[in-house]
Amino acid sequence: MNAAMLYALTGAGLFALGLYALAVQAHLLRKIIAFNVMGSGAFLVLGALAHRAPDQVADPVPHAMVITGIVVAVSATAFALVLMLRVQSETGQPHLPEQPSD
Amino acid sequence: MGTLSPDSPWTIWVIFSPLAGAVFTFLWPRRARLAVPLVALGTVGSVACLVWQVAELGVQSHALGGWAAPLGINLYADGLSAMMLLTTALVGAAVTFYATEYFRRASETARYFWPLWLCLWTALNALFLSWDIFNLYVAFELLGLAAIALVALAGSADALTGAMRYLLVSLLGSLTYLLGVALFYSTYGTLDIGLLGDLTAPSAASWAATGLMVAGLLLKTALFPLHFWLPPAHAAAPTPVSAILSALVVKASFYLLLRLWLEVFPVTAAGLGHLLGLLGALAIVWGSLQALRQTRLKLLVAYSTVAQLGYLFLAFPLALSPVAATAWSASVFFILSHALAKAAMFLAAGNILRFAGHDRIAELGRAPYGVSLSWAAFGVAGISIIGLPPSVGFAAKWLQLEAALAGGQWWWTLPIVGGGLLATAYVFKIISCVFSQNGRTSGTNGISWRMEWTAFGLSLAALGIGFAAPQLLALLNSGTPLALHEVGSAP
Amino acid sequence: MMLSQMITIVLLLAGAAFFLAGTLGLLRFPDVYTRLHALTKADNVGLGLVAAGLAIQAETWAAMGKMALIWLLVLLASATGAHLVARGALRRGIPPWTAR
Amino acid sequence: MDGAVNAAAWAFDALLVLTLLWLAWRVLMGPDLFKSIVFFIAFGLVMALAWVRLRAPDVALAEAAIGAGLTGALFLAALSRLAAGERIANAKRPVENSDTGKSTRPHRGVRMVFIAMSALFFGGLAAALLSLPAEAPGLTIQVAENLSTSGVSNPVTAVLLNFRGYDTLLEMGVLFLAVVAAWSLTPAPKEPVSPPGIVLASFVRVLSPMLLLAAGYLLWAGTHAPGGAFQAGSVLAAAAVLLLLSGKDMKANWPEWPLRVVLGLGLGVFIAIGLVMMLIGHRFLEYPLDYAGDLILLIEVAATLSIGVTLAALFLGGRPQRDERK
Repeated sequence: MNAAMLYALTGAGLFALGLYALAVQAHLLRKIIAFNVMGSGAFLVLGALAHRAPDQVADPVPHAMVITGIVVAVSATAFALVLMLRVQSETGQPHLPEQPSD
Repeated sequence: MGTLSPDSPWTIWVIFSPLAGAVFTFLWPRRARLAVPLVALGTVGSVACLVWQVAELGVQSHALGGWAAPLGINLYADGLSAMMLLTTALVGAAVTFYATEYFRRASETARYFWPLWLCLWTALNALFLSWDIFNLYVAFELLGLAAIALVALAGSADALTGAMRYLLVSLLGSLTYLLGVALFYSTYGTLDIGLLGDLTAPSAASWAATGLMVAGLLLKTALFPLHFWLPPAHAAAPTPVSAILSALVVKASFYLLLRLWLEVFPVTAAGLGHLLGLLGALAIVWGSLQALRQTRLKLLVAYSTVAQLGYLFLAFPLALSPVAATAWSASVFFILSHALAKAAMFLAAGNILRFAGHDRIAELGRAPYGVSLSWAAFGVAGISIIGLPPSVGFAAKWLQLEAALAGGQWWWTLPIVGGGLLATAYVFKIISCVFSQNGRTSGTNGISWRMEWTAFGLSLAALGIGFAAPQLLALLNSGTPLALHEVGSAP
Repeated sequence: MMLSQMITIVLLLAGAAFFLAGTLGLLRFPDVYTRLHALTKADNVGLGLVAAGLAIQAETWAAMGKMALIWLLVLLASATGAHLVARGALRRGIPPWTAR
Repeated sequence: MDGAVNAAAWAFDALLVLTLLWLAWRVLMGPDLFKSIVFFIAFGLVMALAWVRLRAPDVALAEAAIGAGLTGALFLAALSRLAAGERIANAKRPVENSDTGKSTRPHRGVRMVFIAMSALFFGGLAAALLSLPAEAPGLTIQVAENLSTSGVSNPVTAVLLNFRGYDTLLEMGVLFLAVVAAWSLTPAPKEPVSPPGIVLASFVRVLSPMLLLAAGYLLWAGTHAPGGAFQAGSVLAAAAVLLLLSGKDMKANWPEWPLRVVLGLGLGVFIAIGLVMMLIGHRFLEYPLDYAGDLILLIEVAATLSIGVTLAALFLGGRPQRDERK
């Protein structure tokens, strides 16, 4: 195992941690933060795997993809936060109500 | 079409007409009423030209920036893309026409409806044309954000919580999909769907990538039991948005799943295919039963979407036989049929809701007399949803039954026929309102002829386009998108 | 080993020692004001030493200038930051710690 | 000596990775939301360090500026707005509000199920990762071969603005859409801005021109070194956020229409250049060899402005309020 794989596994770990937090945390702000951690994990997997051959120049395509991903993530986060505040002002709480049983 | 040069890159215009429209309507909201019909006309015209190209000249592709794959991104249009674009254009044009009337009074909302809807149209078209799995991720985010913002446009507590739940699901789906993209790229060193299709072979990494992508896309397509987010979001959205979401947006992720299944995923898996079929069958039964239980009109229509989406997934097991192309064609026909019919139903339901001031089914008794054409639209669309001739819905079910019987998998006929019966039940539950006397309406909201005729026209289109089934089948097979994996698909 | 390298090593080690002291202070000091004191003062010196050590190794004057600029900016930013944190704490009525 | 360097690098990587995971845990599971956000910012900065270790300085810049800085600022702003909203809700209904959300965590058994599922997910993904071949089949060579005709010499910029320019165009679309969507939801909340005090005011006065300079430098450097429109745009946004936080009321100073033009500028210029290229006989977004560098710079300047203003507008959290006088 080399350093790139170490970072890739860390990325997978961050994704899994975020997934867990997404499932157990009810507060919407925490869910949105969890998405950001998961996103960082996915980007780390993408970027680290591009780097497996140690003495090569790093592949720029995944780097460009990660930059695109970071910008997309911040856009989605900003929108999600505004939506969260609207939910709070409309329902009085920053959580989603329990799903009506269907 | 004489002036049309055969090699014009209509793929580009299909994407950038609505995007330019989105920027324009954001900058000059007051000019939107003038610009939107032009933009819609331009987009529909470009789609028509592209469809003509695909039908007459075969597959159209465009290497963006002049860089061929794997370095660059290709746009690619074959019969399958053309069918999806055509469906989107038909429903999109109708909904645009409807929305100019629907949003006439609510000015602050209308201001943002147009750029959001045109962004969504852009995203759909971009998605149907993209031939690059990372580019598809970006298009997906564009689609998801636009769709969610449109749901939230209704502004009610239901709409906002529905939108929030939709957002969480959508982001989770995208991230899972992105992880799959990372695995594919690091295994095969390309993002191009065509090149990946040549390279993918069964391995731990490609299986994991397949699993991640399928999971993400199922979440976005709202396949049972991942459908929980769909009914609240679709029902609480403004009427034109409900129509767009149910008719088009969920189909986009199904399209991508179908595309990747046919082109990219290694050796189409028998087990996974059967699982998807089983979930589809459960979705038909569960969604229909839930629809029957609903007491609100829009929620009933939304649950019907959950049920109808189930049919699309029956193709996965049915295609594990020598008649794969028939099974896939059936699914594409279902997409077309359901898009038109469900858009008609939601628009009709929206008219009734606005006219009556509520959508409690039990109290809609007197509503029919004010908006009779909307009720007619509901009934005619119901024919397609149930799958009676001569609708495309019938053609789709017929193809599916044929695939089930010819492929020796008769047991799949049970959900197909049973779902039809259940659909009959819930459509009649609504229609019977016409004849009941206990109704309560505010009766003050007049519905303009445009809104009624749009719903009715769409329902007629769902019925009548069945007559064009042979031509559509020919278009669909341009570039043989459905036949590529027929050999490899046997277990 | 050249003299410049030796100087760099000494400077880096000294810088690290200041960072260590600052971190210890952050962890061990009793209230927000004393912690701020430990953090900003010690770390600014530490960073200055590290920057100086690296500047000696820099190949161009421009690179050296950038190191100096980094240090200056961090000085400014951490001074302002410390001020803001302390002011915020005072406004919220957190009393400064007094020995016994 | 080589062995020692290797071992040190290994130790550093291991430490970095453990720090990342620990920080992520504190971010996700810490009891206090404010601390979680502070930890998130630290997490972003350590992540930037990881990107440096992976020889991706462009990504490191983007992560530090956008991932840690701006996202962190967005979170903090949202948190204080949540608190303000809660105060309003409490004032309306003083009795029933005692639950601040801490009791909403699920039951222990449910949590165990989720832990097991996440662990399973990680296990499967890790197995797939470990099964990958040691050599990465990438596009490094293709990028290097075509770099000379791309108009820029930084490979990442070449990918972002030339080879895969269409991705970036759609991404500008996503940014544009985020503003439209945020504006459609709500007017920007009116927040009382406390006077900044002399220290902050003079700091901002020194820093904001330097940030402008840094943004310009990053933009220019992006053609041949790490940097580019996104990093420059986010520095620009940081300057705007700083000004907003120190009490500059830009909402009043900036009429809405020019603001909208700048928001749409990046996307508009990008589309226009793409279409013009197509109309003069090239492919969409295919730059003629002699003008590639200039065209990319033109797109990047427009994009930088748009990105900076977009991110700052998103920080405001809604559409500009109309003048009440009208």
